Amino acid sequence: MLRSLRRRGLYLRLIGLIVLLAAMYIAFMTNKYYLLFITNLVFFAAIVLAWNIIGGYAGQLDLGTTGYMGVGAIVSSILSNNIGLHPLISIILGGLSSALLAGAIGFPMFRFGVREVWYALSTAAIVVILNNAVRLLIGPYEYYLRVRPIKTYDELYLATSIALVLVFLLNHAVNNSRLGYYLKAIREDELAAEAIGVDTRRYKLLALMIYAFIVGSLGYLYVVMIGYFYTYRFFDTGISVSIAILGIIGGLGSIEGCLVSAFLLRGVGEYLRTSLAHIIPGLHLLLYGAVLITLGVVEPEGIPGIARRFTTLLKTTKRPMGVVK
Amino acid sequence: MFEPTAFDLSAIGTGVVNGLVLGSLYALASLGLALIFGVLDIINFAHGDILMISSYIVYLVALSTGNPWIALLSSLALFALFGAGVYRGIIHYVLGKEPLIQIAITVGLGLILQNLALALFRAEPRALPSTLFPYPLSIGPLTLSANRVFVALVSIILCILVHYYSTRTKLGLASRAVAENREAAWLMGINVPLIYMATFTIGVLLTTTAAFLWMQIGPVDPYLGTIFGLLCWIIVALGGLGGVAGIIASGFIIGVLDSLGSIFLTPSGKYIPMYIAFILTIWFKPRGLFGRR
Amino acid sequence: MEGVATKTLAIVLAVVVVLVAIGIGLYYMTAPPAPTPTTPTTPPTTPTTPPTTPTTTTPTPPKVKEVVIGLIEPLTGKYAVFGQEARQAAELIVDIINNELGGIKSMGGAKLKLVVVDAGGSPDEARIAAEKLISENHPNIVLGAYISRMTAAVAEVTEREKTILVMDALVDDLTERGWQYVFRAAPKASMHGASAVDFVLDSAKKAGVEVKRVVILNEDSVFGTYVSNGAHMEAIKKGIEVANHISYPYDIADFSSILDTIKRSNPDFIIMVPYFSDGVLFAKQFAESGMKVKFIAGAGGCGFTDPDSIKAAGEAVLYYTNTYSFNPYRNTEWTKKVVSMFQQRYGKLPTEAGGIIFYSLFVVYEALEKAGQMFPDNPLNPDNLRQAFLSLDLNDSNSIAAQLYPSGRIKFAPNGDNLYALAVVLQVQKINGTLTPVLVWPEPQPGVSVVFPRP
Amino acid sequence: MSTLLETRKLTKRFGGIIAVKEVDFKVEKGVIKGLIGPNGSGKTTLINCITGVHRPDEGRVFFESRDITGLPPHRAAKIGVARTWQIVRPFKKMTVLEAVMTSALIRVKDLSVARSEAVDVLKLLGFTEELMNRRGSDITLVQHKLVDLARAIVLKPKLLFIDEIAAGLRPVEVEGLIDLLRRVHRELDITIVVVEHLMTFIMKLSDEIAVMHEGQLIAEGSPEEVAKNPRVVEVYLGMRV
Repeated sequence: MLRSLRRRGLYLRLIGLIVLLAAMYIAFMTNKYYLLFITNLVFFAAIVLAWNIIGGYAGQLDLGTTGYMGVGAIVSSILSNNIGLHPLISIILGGLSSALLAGAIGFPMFRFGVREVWYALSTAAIVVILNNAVRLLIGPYEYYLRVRPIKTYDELYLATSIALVLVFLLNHAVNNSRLGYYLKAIREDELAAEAIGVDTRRYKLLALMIYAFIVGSLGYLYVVMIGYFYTYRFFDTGISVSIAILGIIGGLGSIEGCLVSAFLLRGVGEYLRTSLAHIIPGLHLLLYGAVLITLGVVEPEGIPGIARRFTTLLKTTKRPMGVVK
Repeated sequence: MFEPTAFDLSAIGTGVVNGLVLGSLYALASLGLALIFGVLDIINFAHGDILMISSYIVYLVALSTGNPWIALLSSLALFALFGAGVYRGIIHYVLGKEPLIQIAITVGLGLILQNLALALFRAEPRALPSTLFPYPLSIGPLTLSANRVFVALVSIILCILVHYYSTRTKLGLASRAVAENREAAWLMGINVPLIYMATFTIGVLLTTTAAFLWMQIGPVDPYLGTIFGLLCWIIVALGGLGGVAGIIASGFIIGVLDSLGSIFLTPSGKYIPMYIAFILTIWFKPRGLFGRR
Repeated sequence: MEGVATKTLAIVLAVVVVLVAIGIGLYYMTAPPAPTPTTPTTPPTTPTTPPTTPTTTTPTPPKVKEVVIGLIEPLTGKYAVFGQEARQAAELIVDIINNELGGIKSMGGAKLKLVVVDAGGSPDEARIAAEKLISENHPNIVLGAYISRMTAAVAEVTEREKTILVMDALVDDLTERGWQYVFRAAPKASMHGASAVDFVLDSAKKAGVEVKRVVILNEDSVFGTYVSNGAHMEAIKKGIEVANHISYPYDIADFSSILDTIKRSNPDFIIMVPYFSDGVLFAKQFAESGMKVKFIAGAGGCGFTDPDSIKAAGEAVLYYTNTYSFNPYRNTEWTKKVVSMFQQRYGKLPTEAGGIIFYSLFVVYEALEKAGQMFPDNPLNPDNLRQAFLSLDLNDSNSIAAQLYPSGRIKFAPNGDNLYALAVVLQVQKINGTLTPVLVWPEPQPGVSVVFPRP
Repeated sequence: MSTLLETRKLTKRFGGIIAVKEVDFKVEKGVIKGLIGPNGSGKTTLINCITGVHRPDEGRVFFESRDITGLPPHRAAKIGVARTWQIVRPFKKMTVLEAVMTSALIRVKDLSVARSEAVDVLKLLGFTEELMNRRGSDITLVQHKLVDLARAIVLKPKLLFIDEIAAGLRPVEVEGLIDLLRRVHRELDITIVVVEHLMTFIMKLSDEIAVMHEGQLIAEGSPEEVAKNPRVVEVYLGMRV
C-alpha cells in the first residue's frame, strides 16, 4: 500500500496541501473568528474527501454522512467525557462503532441490490430514523454534552488539519490500490465489474465502512468545534446533502477536485452566509444550486471536467503548457 | 417525559381515520412525482420544493385576494408555465442521463427554490388565517375537522381522475406507451418530447393542487419541501409504478403509520415506523408493494 | 456546433455567477467592521474615531468615550421574528440612553455604541458570530441570544474572553453552569411553567370552577422541556393530576393524533409551551376538533398571544393565555413611555423578545453607572463590571430598569439570576372587535378582567 | 478432447415468456464454437445464465465437471468463464489501460504487474500507447468492443463468450477481427464461444456451430453441416447465407 503511494507527484501534492494549510493558518491566526472559519473549511474538506470514497470511487450516492458522524460523535463524546477514556481511543472507538453500524445497514442493502435513487433515499431515511431514535432515547433535540479536550482554536486547527492530511493520504492509497480500481469499475458499470470478477457487494461494503469509520471519528472533532453535542445538528439530512453536492461538484473520485470544491465553494458559500445572511438568507445555498444546475447541464464531470476543458483549450491554441495529467 | 399511551382500541380507530385522511393528501402529493418518474424516468429531488413554493403562492394570493378559489386558479396557471419552463430549461437536458446527474440537478433546483423562498418570505411558518371549512364535523362516533374531510375527499377524487386520465384519455395512453417503450412510441408516431413536457407539467399541476389542499390544513415554511420530498419518494417506492391504486394504497399506509406512530411513539419518533417500512420494502420488494414494473 | 455554443455560454455564465458571488463577498469583507444593517436612527457617535479598545489598561485613565454593546440575535433562520424585534428594541433603548439620558454620567457622559451580529439559526453559527463580534468589535458587554442553545454557545466564548453576557434566554441551566460573567434579569423557563399553573388555579378559584386534571404539551427542545417540567412540578405540588405530558418535534405539521390523545386523557385544562407555528397550528386544529376543555394556557414562548400569532390564527386563539416575561401594561412612567415610543417607531406593540431587551439594556445602563462610581479608574474591567452588576438593588423608585420589569425589583444572585423574577399572564380578548392581548395576571390591567373558563 | 462446459436442460423464463427452453449445450476444450440464431432466439440469455447474470429457473450448468449453476458472475469470472457484452459496457471515466488493469488485478495483486499484463494484451489487440491512455468516453465503438474483449482476455479465462462483436463493423474490420480472435485462441489457449447473427463471420471463424431458435437448440455441427441443415435454412429463409 505504502509503496504504491510513492507515485508520481504525490509528495508534491502532499507538500502543496500542507503548505496551503500552513499558509491559511498564518494568514488568519490572529483573528479567532477567521481561525474558526478556516477550521470549519478544513473539517468539511476532510468530510468531503471521506465521502469521496463511497460516493466518488464506488459511485454510491450516500446521504447518510451526518448519521454516521452523529453515531461516532455520540459514542466518542460519551466515552471520553463520561467514562474518561483518552480522546484518541474514544475517537477510534467512535469511528469503529459507526463503521459497524454502516456494515449492519450496508450488508442487507447491497445484498438486496439497493441502488441509485433508492440507495440515496434509504441512507437519507436512516439519518431521519437515527435522529428520531436519538431523540426518543436521549430526550430533547439539543442535548448538551460539553466536550473540551482541546483548549485553543490553534490546537483545534492543527487537529483538523492533521485529520485532513490523513484522509487525503487515505484517498490516495485507495486511489492507487486494487480497491480503488475495483470501486471505480463498480461506479462505471456494476454488472460489467461483476463480470470481470469484482465481488461488487463486498467492495461496496468495504468502501462504505471505511467512509463511515472516517466520518464517525471526525464526528468527535465536530463536537469539539461546535462546543456541544446537539443531536439535531448531527442527524441533519440537509448537511448530508450539501456534502454530497460538494463531492459531486468536485468530480466523482477526483481528490484535487473535492479539495477545490470544498475549499472554494464552501469557503465562498460560508462567507456569503456569515456576511450576508441578514440581507439575503440562504445565499450560499442558492449558489450551490446554481452551480449544480449549470454543471449538470454543461459539465456533468464537475471540476475535473472543467479543468480538462481548459487544458485542451490551451493545448489547441498551442501555448506551452505546464503539467497536464 | 415520554409516556406511551396505553393500548387502546379507540385510539387505534381514530388514529387510523386520521391517517387515512392525511394519507389521501400524501397520495395526491406523490402522484405527480410518480407520473414524472414513471413516464420521463427522471429522478426528481425537487418535488417537495415545488410543493413548498406552490404553497407559498397559494398563501400569498389567498391572503391578498381573500378568495381561495382565485388562489387555486391563479397558482395553477402560474405553475403550468413554471412546469413547462423547468422542463425545457433543465429537465430536458438530463433525460436519459445517469441517475446521479439527474439527482444532482434536481437537488440544485430544490436548493434554489428553497432558498428563494427563504430570501423572499423568511423562515417563519405561514398559515392561512381563514380556511375553507374551519369547524368540526361529526360522523357517527367520530368528530373530524371538516377541512380535513374536504381535503381527503378532494384528494381521492383527483386521484381517481388521474387514474381515468392515464387509462382512458388519448394523452394518458400515449404517455403510458412512452413509459413502456420510448422507441416504439416514436415509431408509432407519438410526439415524445411533447408527451414529456405535458407529463412533467401535469405532474407539477397535481403538486400545486396538493399544495392548495395542504394550505387548508397546515403551515408552510421554506423547509416544508424537505419533509414532503422524502415522504413522497417513500410513497412512490412503496406503491411501485403500478398505477394510481398503488399510490393511493401506499399513501394510506404511510398516513396511518404516521398517525399511529405519533400516538404510540410520541410525535418526536413518528418517522421511525414509516421509514423502517420504507427500507424493508426497498429490501424485500424492490418493485414496491403493488408495483408491476 | 450549436451544442458547443450553448455549453460555452453556460460555462461563461457559471464563471460569472461565481465571480459575482466572490465579488459580493469581497465587497462586504472590505466594508466597515460591522456589516450588520446599521440603524438609521443610531445617533452619530464619533464616526471618525477608530473603535477604541477600552479594556486595555492604560496608566492614566482617560475618560471613557464610548461603551461598546454587542447584540447577538437570530436575525435569520427560524427564530428571526424574535431576533429582529430584539434588535429594534435595543436600537430604541440605546437611543434613549445616549440622547435622552446623556450617556453614562458616571463615565463623563460616555455613549453606548451598539453592534448587532446575526446568530443565525444554530449554535455553531451563533458561536462563530460571537467570535466575530468579540475579535472585531471588542464589546464591553454582550446581550443575546434569545434561543437557549445559541446563548449557551455564545456564553462559551464570552466566558473565555471574560466579557459580561446579559442573557435574554430563559432556560434554567444557563445560570447553573458556574459561569462567572453571565447575568439574566428575565424569569427563567421553569418559572413560566409554574406561573401558568398558578394563574389557572388562581382564576379557577375566583371563578368557582373546579379544575383537577391537566395535560401538558411541549416542544421537545430544552426550553420546552424546562418550562413544561416547571408546570409539571407545580401541578403536582398543588395537587393537580397530570393526566398526560406530551412532547412533540419542532417541525410538527399535524396535531390530530395529539388531540386524540388529549381527548382520551379528558383534562380540565391544557398547558402548552407554544413557540409560534406550533401554537398557531394547535389552536386552529383544536378549534376544528370540536373538543371542549375549561381552559388553555400557554407557558413560555409566546405562541398564543404574539401579534403575529393572533394574525395567523385569527379567532382560534380567542381567550388563550400566555405567560410573559414582560408586562407592557405595567402602570409605571417608563413602561408607558418606552412602549409608546416603540409603538411610534415600529408601528407595533412590543412583545416579549423586545420587552426583555428593554429592561436588560436598562440594567446594563444602571450597572455601567454603578461601575463608573465604584471603579472610576477602570470601570470597564470585566471583574469590576461584574461587581457593579452584583451590587445593584433596583426598585421602581430608584431605576428605570425596575419600572420596566414585571415585579418592579431586580437584584442579582451570584449565579446571575434575578432574585425577584416574575412572569405575568396575557390573554387574547376581543376589544372593539379586534383581537388584542391584555394583561390579566397577577393584577389585571385597568378596565379588563380575566375570562375564565374559556367559553 | 474433454468437455469444458455443459448445460443440462437449462430453462429461463421472463414472466410468461420462455427465453431459453431445456437447452443442452456443450463446449469441448480448445475449440472456437459459434452460436447463431435470429434476434430474440435466446442466445444472450443462454450466456447470461451460464455466466451468472441470470439465475436459470431449471437445469444445471457444469464447468470442468463442476456444478456452477447460479454462481454469481464474479465467481464465474474467477474460475475461468469470461465474457464480452452485446451492448458495450464501457468504463467511461477510466482510461483504456486502467479499465483493462482493473481486470488484470483480479488475478495479480501487484499494480505494476497488472499494468504490464494489461499493456501486453492491449498491444496484442493493436492498441497504441496513445490510445491506451485515452478515456473511455473518448474512443470509438469498435475500440470499445476491443477494450471489452481485452478486459475479458486479461483474466486469462479458460472459456470466453464473445457476444455479437462484429455487429456494425465494416467488412475489412471483420476480416481483421477474425485473424485477431484466431490469434487470441491460439496464443492464449482460450476456448471461445462466439455469438453472432452475422453468418459469414461465424462460418469463417468457427470450428463448430450451434443454432438456436425460439429458445431451443435446433442444430449443431461443423459449419458445412449446419449450412445444409433444412431447419436452419428454414429459420434463416430470406437471409443471405
